[in-house]
Amino acid sequence: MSVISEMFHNLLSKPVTLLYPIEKVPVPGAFRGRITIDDDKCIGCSKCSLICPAHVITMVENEREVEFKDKKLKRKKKPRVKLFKCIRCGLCERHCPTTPAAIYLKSELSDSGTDPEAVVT
Amino acid sequence: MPEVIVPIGPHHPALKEPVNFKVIADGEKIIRLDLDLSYNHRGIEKAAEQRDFIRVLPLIERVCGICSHSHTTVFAKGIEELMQLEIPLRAQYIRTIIAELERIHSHLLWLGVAAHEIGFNTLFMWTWSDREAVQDTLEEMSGNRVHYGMNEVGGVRRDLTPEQVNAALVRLPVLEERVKKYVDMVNNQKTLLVRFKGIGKLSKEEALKYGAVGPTARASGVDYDVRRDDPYLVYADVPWNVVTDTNGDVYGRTRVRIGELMESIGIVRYCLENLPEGPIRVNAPKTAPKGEILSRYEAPRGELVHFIRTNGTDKVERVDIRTPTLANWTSVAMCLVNQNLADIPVIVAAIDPCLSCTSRITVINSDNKKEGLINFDVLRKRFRTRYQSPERP
Amino acid sequence: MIDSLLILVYIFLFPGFLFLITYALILEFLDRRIAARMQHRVGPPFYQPLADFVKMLGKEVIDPDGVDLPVFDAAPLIALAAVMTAYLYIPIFGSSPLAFQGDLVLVLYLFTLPTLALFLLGWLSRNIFSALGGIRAVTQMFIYEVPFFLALLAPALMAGTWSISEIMVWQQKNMWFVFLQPIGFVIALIGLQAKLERTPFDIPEAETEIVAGPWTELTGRRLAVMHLTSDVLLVAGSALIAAIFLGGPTISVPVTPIWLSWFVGFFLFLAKTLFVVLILSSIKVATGRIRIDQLNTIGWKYIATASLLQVAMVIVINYLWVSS
Amino acid sequence: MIDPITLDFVREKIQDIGTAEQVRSNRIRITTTPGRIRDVIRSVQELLSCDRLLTISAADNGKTLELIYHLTGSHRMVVSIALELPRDAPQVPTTSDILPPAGIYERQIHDLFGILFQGRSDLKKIILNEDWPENEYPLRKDWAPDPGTFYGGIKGERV
Repeated sequence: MSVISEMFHNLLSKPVTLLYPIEKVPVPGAFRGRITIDDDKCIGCSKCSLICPAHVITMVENEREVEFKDKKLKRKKKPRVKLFKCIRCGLCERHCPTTPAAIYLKSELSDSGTDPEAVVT
Repeated sequence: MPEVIVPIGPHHPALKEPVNFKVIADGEKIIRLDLDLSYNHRGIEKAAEQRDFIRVLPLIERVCGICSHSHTTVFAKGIEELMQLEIPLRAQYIRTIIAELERIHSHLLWLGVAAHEIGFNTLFMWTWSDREAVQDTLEEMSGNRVHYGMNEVGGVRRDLTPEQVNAALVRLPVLEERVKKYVDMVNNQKTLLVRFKGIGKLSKEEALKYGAVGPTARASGVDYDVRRDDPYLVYADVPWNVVTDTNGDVYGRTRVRIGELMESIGIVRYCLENLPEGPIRVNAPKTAPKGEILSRYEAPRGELVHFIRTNGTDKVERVDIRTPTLANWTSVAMCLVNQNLADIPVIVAAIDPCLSCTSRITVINSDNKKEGLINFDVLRKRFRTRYQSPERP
Repeated sequence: MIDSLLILVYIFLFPGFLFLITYALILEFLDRRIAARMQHRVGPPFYQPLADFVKMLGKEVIDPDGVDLPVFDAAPLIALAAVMTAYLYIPIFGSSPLAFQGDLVLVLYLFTLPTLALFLLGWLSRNIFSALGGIRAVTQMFIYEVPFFLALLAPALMAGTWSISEIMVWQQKNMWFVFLQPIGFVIALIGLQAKLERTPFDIPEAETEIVAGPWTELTGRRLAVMHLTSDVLLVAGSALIAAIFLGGPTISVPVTPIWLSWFVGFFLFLAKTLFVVLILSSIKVATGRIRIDQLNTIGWKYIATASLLQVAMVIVINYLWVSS
Repeated sequence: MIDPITLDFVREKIQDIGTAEQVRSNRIRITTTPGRIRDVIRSVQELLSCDRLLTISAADNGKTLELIYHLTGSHRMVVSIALELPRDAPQVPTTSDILPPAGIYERQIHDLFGILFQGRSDLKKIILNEDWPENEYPLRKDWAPDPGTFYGGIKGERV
């Protein structure tokens, strides 16, 4: 009667459920969460906007002096991501020439919503 | 009682996915069955023809939520073979680990849903809480619980750090002991036995004749398993064996799936312990040469087949996805005839249907009774007159 | 005058309807919480049943097309009224003031009304699922009703009376019936679990097969009242089994001052009904739903014969006892 | 597990019906004409002991429509039977009576490619919803989705 014994064992032990709003959900290090752009490393090569399968990265005008492979170069464009359309596949991070990638997925929960204007620059 | 048409679906609490059974029942006995599936056909095969090899993988992955890694692996394996690309051994090991972890969590999910179908919610709660251990491992390794995005043409996108390997190895014994408890529970829990034994019987000849695949076929003694018949990745040199059963009913399928659970845990432990060093991917060329291939894979639900044809460009010319559940529909319809109405959810759940994969309609042995189908505009018009007409508040 | 006032208070206020409804909600909470903890979950907060009841009362009442509305509204109320009146004959403190010779039969008859109301609702709501659910409810009733009555008839035979309160008094003098007739106790529990349509026997309301059976078309206040009926039936049923098999609100040694015995009696009533509910919810957690034809075979082959055996044993013991 | 069948064993079995070549270690591809598909399948079933139909895949290579039947058996080899069909009126005799699972795949190919399978009673819509316009076959190369008929219009311009 392993079901009965298991039941009464559970009755006495603490329930397994994680009370979400009170206790925080443990997010592992490699979690592909919110998309973020590291402004002073991005060289504006627009590889990420070409590769994005969901077409959510657009390049916007943005002049900036940036240092890339110990060479100074002047960047003209910068990616802008529609936060709630991003499917967090991480292809942009994979194909970004800068190391570590200028556009990457932070390992914290990316909140959800429907507002199309929410962008991450 | 006269023949009664009982529509079970398309939005039915038993099946969490849109399938519609128009069951013609006499009292509790089922006489005939119309199966109506294709409620979320998304035209993935047409869309896949417009994406290059890097961008097509996230799309192919979304054919199904539970067996997403299966689809990307079978596709990537096919393309790599067309390109004559040899991916590093470590990448093959990582792919096998993720594949087998996906099989474990898919079978645990199925065990819970099957128990829920017969109202035994306790096992549903327990199996799904144990499944969390597998989900956490997958989340640590691949960064996401559902779409792992591990695969890429030419290898694997993320490496396994020693901590991840140890964390996974620590969880396996706990999981193994829990699965042993389920084995003993399934074998002698009375209500489970009464509702599983002898239901939806499929003999070996019928299973072969109606083309059943995966655990559904193996439960009737059909000894087919792509991992051993057409070995891919590292299944050739990992010590494991195919689990088959002879009694061919829902109970047999449960035993086969739990047996496979134990085998998968063994495979994952073997792969984790002797994970070879080395690179995890190779730079794949942009385009694939002209050619076609039939790439086969053993998904948790059965044999998954991708027919891929490339024409020298960087896009695939045709990908024909035949999912395991699609192959199982004929056999499940055969099992259902003259069974009890109360057993439909159990028998259908026994083939572990993954509707988002299969999105096809099958009409089985429906005689020529004319069936009027309401099309969308008529439905919309009828809705407008019925609910918004003036005399009705 | 005072006496009739006291009776009114007894019926409406303390051990009567007001207490009954609150205790029904509390027992539903306990049942759901214990079942949840056994499934390793947290379970609902204590005010959940009350919140459900109030919310359901507020929800919009959808009248299905072409349904005989007066009967559709009346059926849940009749069921609730029947179960509440049945509760009055069950001893809470000491023997209940309204007891009369034969109230056991009345209580058992009133307990069957909710199932008939469910069948009526199912049949009336012109929906294939609820019609099937209604038919299943009635077939299930035929199966468990006979053993359930026999299981409760045996103690009455042994105590030689038809009134629940006198059976309770009899048990105070001699042993509790749970030790004298253990088979009867088990069958009564199974019968109550089937009457309440809980998991091994929730065939009429099989969530995964026929949506919600007779409950499908119930919305708003009808659903609230019907849900309350099943809670009150849980209280009344477990109180009945506690009274007949576990000696009700009395203990073998008589307690001298009258008000202390009431107080102890009330506490014992709570404890025993809780014990019965604990058994019912662990049965609910431990089993899956069986099919209607399997229930038929099990019901008639094993449970019915066991209850007949029990009654035969009682008759034999009575005969020996009387002759000695 | 009986020994895998070799190429010349297959060639010798089906000399007159079609030509065979070894595509991969365990794949053999037979090309034949639509008219003779039924007896090729019967001979593959009996002579080459293939008892299971993996799938029927269809492809449109611009000029003609192709149908490929993939069968396998206890010998663990996959025998694929390929045939070509003209674009305008693609017709092929049905094989769902010999291979029951073929019923599903034929219905699916009929919907998406418009290949008519003769000798079938119920060739109703299988994939597409009820009010999909007649003889519009989405998976053909020359068919492009026309945004006008999207349900609820196009969901915002994809920039």
